[in-house]
Amino acid sequence: MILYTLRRLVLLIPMLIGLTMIVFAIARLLPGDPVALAAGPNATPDVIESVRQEFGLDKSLPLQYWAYVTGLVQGDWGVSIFTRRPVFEDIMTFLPATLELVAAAMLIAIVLGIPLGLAAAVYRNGLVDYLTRTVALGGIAMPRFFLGLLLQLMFVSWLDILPLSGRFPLIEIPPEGPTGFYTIDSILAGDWYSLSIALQHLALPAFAMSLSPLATIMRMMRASTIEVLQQDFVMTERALGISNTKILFKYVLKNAMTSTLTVIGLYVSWLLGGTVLVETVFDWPGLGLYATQAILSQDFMPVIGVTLVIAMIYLVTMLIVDLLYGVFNPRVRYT
Amino acid sequence: AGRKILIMASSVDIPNFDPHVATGYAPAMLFRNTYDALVRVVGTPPEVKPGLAVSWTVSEDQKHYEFKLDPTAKFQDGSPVTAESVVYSFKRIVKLKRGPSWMMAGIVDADSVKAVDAQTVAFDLKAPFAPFLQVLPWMFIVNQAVVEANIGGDDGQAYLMKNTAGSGPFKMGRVAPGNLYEFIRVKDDWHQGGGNLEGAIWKIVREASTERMMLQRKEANIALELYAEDMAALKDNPAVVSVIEPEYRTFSIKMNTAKGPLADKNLRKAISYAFNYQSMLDAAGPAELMVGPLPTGIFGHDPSLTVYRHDMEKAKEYLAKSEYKDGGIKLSVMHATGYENQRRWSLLLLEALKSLNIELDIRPATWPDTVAAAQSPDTMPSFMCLFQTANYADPDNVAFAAYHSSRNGQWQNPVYKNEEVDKLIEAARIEIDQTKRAELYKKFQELVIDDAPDIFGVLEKRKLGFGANVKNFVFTPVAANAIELLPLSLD
Amino acid sequence: MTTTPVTLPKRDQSARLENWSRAFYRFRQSWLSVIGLAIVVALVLVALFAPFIVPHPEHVAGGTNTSARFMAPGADYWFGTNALGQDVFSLVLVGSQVSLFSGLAVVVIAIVVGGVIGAIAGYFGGWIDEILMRITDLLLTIPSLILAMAVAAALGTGVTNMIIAIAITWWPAYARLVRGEVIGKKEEQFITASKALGAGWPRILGRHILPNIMSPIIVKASLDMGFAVLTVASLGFVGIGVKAPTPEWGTLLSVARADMPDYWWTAVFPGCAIFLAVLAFNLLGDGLRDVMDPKARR
Amino acid sequence: MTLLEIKNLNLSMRSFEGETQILHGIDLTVERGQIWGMVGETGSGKSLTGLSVSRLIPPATGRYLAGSIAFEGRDVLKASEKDMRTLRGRKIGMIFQDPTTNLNPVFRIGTQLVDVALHAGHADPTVLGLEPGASSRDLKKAAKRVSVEMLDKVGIPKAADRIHDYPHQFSGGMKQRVLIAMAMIGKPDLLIADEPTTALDVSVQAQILKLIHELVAERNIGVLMITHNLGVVAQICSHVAVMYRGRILESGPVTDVLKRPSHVYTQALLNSIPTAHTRRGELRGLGGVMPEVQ
Amino acid sequence: MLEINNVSKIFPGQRKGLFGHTEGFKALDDVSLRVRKGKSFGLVGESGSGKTTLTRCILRLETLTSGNILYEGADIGKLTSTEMRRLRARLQIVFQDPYASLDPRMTIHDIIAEPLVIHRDIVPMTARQRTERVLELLLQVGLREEHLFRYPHEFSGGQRQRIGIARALAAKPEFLILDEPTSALDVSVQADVLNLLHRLQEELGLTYFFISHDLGVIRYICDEVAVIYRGKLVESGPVEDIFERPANEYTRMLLDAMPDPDPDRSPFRQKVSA
Ligand SMILES: Nc1ncnc2c1ncn2[C@@H]1O[C@H](COP(=O)(O)OP(=O)(O)OP(=O)(O)O)[C@@H](O)[C@H]1O
Ligand SMILES: Nc1ncnc2c1ncn2[C@@H]1O[C@H](COP(=O)(O)OP(=O)(O)OP(=O)(O)O)[C@@H](O)[C@H]1O
Ligand SMILES: [Mg+2]
Ligand SMILES: [Mg+2]
Ligand code: NI
Repeated sequence: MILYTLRRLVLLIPMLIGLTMIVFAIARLLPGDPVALAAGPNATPDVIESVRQEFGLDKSLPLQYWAYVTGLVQGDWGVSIFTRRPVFEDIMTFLPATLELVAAAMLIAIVLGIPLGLAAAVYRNGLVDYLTRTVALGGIAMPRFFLGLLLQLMFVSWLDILPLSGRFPLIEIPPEGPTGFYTIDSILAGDWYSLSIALQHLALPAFAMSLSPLATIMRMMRASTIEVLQQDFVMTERALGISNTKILFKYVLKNAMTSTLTVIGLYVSWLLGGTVLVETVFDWPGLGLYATQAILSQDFMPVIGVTLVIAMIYLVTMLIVDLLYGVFNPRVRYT
Repeated sequence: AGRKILIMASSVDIPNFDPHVATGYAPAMLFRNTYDALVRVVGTPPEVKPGLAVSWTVSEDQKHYEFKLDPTAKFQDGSPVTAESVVYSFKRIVKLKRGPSWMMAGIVDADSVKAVDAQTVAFDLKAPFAPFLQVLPWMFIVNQAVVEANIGGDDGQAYLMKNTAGSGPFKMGRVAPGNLYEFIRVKDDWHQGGGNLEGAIWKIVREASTERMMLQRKEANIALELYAEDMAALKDNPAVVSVIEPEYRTFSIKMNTAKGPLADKNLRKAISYAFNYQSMLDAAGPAELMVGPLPTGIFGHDPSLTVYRHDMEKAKEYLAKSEYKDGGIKLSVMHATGYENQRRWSLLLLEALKSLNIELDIRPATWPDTVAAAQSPDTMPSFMCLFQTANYADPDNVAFAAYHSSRNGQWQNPVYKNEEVDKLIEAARIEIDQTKRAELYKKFQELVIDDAPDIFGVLEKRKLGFGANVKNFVFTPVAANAIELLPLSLD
Repeated sequence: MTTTPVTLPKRDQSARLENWSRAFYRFRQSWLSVIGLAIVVALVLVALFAPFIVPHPEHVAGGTNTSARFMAPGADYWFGTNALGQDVFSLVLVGSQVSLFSGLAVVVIAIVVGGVIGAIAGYFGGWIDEILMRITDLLLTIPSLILAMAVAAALGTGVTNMIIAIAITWWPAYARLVRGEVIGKKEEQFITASKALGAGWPRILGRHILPNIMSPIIVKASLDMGFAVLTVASLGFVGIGVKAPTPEWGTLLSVARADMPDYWWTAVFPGCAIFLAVLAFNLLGDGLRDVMDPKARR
Repeated sequence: MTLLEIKNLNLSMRSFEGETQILHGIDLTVERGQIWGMVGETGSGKSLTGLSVSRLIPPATGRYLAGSIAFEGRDVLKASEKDMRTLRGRKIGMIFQDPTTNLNPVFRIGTQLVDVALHAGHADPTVLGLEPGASSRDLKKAAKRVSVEMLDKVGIPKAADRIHDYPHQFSGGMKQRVLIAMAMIGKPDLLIADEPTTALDVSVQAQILKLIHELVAERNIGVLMITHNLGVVAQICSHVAVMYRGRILESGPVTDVLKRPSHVYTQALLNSIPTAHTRRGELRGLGGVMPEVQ
Repeated sequence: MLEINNVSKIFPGQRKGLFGHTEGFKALDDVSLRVRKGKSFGLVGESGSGKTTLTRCILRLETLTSGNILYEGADIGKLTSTEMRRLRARLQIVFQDPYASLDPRMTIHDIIAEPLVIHRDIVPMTARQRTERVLELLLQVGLREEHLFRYPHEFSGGQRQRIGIARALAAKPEFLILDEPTSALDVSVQADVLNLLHRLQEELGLTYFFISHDLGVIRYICDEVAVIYRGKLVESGPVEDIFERPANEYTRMLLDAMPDPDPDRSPFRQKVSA
């Protein structure tokens, strides 16, 4: 298993090289010229030219790529042409916010989705089934930004029980810690007040974001549970007197988890790449906003950097998912 | 809650703190509060007030200026503000050729500024320049010692990008790019008067509706980018004060006068007549229609000019005179992605063109695309939607930036070129006699209107929302949302 | 061996009919699916006939009426009017065209591209599989919204480009799905049987494997129809969607978000339309899954 | 007391075509020490009869129109689900046809065995060789021990090690034996085995038959074995019932039925078996003999 | 007619570590046998002993590790793909699992007609003629006209088995491989199938390669028989010889384990009554 993990990690390298090439090509072949904008309005042509040189954009594409990759190897992810801040630094400030949001959303989705899916499968075509499916489908069917706005109207404007936006009250100092997750950092610091504040801020965006994975996990769970429930061994287990709860939560659950795991893995990357809308509505200072801003202003380096980070997280998630397959299914061999 | 911290909600980031490099109103807000300039502008119409300089003299020919610095003025590190630093700052602006340098291009160069003594600075202009004092508030003075200590290979650009070295009443606190910027009132500050603010936060908020809700919930004290619909919603809220003021910000639809069908003046006129200005005004929210190329109320503007208004008969008449008698062509318009009003006006343009049997392709474009498209007549679409904000309260700002042919290729004036117009702008620029100057601008306006290079649109009023507890705000129509914090107080 | 003269039987329709009735029976088991089907049919009809039935066709073409801005829903304007005085009802009705059409186009393109690549990779295996799947993986790792935005930025905005942009990010999922199914199916006995009979790979892939893996694809496609409508809406939200004046639900909604809550009707009706469409396709997909699932015991 | 008494069992199953009656008045009595064979046409209802004894047909699909199934005098069809749980595994053991699909693929053999043993032990600790009222820790220990013993008994070599294996690491015959062990671990009084040896080759089949036979001899339990291999019936069963289209055509001691079949269908079945003496082309089959059923 | 010479088949092991492989699995080990025209050849053996693998090798669905297979003197392994296709028209197989080998989404008509469609260059027919041929086959195997447009799942195991046989016969082959064609059937249906096969052999002169677990069936239908154990051929010869005078230990064990349908000869009987 260690060998397998190592081999997978080694295989990541060619993947990442391919990835940088594709993303680089995409980013650089876009029309439009950010240099004129970066130089500022009223910049004279020679200033524009000097900015162009400063960022090496006057060189040929392969040369630019080579410069980028050699920089990358040394930990230099390039510099934003607009803010001139190092991309890596920026990503590191935005990433924890996004990760915290995604993690919270996934947590909600998993913790609610799996039991609801099980319940829907057990009471198939019954009231519980219809109810959970309708609610879940409702969650999927709502555009996320619209859902976000509605949630804000409801919980903030009318009920006034949750904060409107952001990660932490503006005039207070957020908890600091090694993870950059306000929730975890405040737990680590034993700061329960900060924790409750952070959780309040997290609640709405995480919920808005969790609905679609929640629904998918739930339906996946429902489908695979139904399938597992029809397997012969369930009949055997029942015939030999094992209680229904035990069959469901021990024997069926583990079988049904495999396909659900794949979905969970895929959703992590999907959420990471799709936080923009929720982040916009809730002013969540995360990677999605950073990336969107960069794309709209054709700021190459951040776009490439964000893509790389997300791709790496995706690849690692998939590796973890694959390793977890083995936990849930002994027939999977790490070869 | 006892702390007097003012929160401003805005959608615009502050990517660069260097006052000689960055532009835009969000950086301008930062500069206005962390740096000082020789003078300030306040009120409507904008009046020049002392800043670092307590007094100044102007020579007869308006080419020689002398400023006396406030002896109490000191930088945030405690060192006094000297004439040396002022000279250093101006030299840096001229050298870098970025940020505000264009405003005094050809007027001030490296050897125009001299320190007469520690407290006196003298300027020798290359040519008389009427709006000189209006330009000065944007020339911020940096602390020479600090910059020199962090000079690097780029005149301290790398350092000043993330640090401030000014004499302003506020210094930077927390900085979270893309999220918030905190300003902290400097202790033992030399500025006189001022409100009770202990600090302020510039919070980046993407959605206007969120800005509004923050204001309603008192999570923000000032909302800077509100739509007309937001203002309507806030109207009856006792906790919110709406500020709706005219300012020198024009919206016009530029036409590609150099290439394609719109090079035909008659067609341009036909379109100018076909456009429904009233609908534009309706859709714009609080605004007034432009009368000619200059913003209403600015020096030299002539409110009695005859301009294009919706008139289908005339439109048909001019269309008949043009090469495209029956329309039947397809034009394109570019507007900024995500600007709702620009999208609406593009739709109005579509409607107008349809009445002339002309098709229109509406292309939302990102700002870099717009800037890039403006670089040549070949890439410029038939129409381009543009807002322009006056940086200084002088007609020269708009006239030079938007209609002088030397600016071709810049987004403010991608293609328009008329030698007569150029001459008028240049003459007005160095004219000292105010009546003569007004005369020149009147001519200029008439000429441009006749040329119809733009569809002169609206002057949108500045729409700001204030919490009722914010006191002492005075509206200034230049860079109106670059709020000066010093005078403000919170109840 | 005797060759008795035979009379050709009439094609036994009853067997086919029975199959259909069987499928429909399973479908009917869940009334949610029936509702889904009904809504989808209704939406398709609306999309087809919208241009002929809308009360204000001129607004659909970009016409405005600023003297009637922000009228609340009423007898004249069933869904009210927007900031330009356009009839929201007309816009929403015609908006269904783009939303449904582009959803369909995206899904079809994704299925065709992903299906072909996945089928080839799965069937031939080996290095062909390896190469095709690594490319697929690469595209999967690039965040789809970012890719779509980049494509839209590169090709410009507009319905066609938007469809291409979304399809580019979607086909890998189908490629993976189809590949997995093909790998599963190609080891089945009846494939071997057909091979033993002498069938070549095009016949095996086309005649035997593809019909047998259609059900997960159709199910996914019906669910994706819903997601496509949402994605189109999302792209509209970040401003790279459909060109004005063509009405499209997502753009209508995103443009109207500033009007909330005072002029709620400009946002709520397009929002409801999206909600309804996505819901309907998902319900339909669930129903289809039940119909196509041979393991469904009832 | 009679171990199992099925009386006039009528069962109908629901499907999309509507409800069809599958079992038409099944009567069957199994005493201790008897091994009943159940043979018959495919789809005649043998498996459903077996499942009915443990009441494992989901109420949504199956409906009992009439009849009763008495296990040691208690009517299974009227018992509560809780009572049924005490019967299943503990009193009635079941072996299903296909060894591969009937073992949970993602759990160790041991886990599955121990759970069944625990279930039986909770109801009656003596099954695991403990005093009544034993602590749950003791129960767990005992369950583990008994599981290993049982595996050993069904002939799995090195049972203490193999208990940690997963089903896929076992061959078909071994898995079949695991299933048998699971069915027997609760020391049931009735064993229902549904085609336990189909798909096995004759030598493995012989081993398993031997094991079942030994159990009956040892513990005096009753067995109901469903199969379509008349050879198997002839070898191991004491009694046999012949089913056709949901009815029992005839039943009785094996020697009577197989030697002197009274029903044409039974005769036809027996004629269908090729023997060493059957000449090619002369195998009779049903040969158009179709017992009339209404 | 069919000659199998020293055939071995090793399935590659699974990948292990970065480059290594586990040891391969030897499914067939030096198997040689001959099938004569117009006769039935039986193959018996433990489950997993390589019987199905051998049939797959004959049809070139697996590549041989070593050895060769000659069909009427031509080496199957050396045929071009066109020649192989031609050969497949003459050499047909009925698969072990009747249900799995029928495409669930094709009608019976399409399934039986498939060889005719694939080999339309060899057996040119119009669509109408094909349908006639299918119908003829259907009647031959004892199914009826109304079954023509049904799907496989609507048939019972025995019927499916017969569909498989009809398909195998469609292109008029000369050699038929039957892999446990009766394993899923109850004895009465099994008898019908066996009778059909016998009739066809007599009418059409077919050659059978017959695999079964059921020794009674082998004895009934075959002329010659071979016993395979763990991939190795342990014994082969005429049916009577093998059944009456088994030379090999494993063969003897198999014969002993054969359940006897006569209750009086049960090894358990006495104990039960005692
Ligand atoms: N879940 C079900 N729903 C509807 N009908 C069913 C169901 N299960 C079984 N049947 C029907 O009940 C009849 C008896 O099935 P059963 O499984 O008892 O047959 P069997 O005698 O065990 O046959 P085999 O020898 O093939 O195992 C069959 O005709 C079958 O079609
Ligand atoms: N593709 C494969 N890869 C690896 N091993 C295989 C493969 N196919 C078959 N085997 C192995 O080869 C051996 C022979 O298999 P085969 O299917 O020929 O057995 P068989 O004699 O037909 O058995 P049965 O009577 O159960 O049908 C088995 O042990 C099987 O596990
Ligand atoms: Mg059965
Ligand atoms: Mg086999
Ligand atoms: Ni004969």
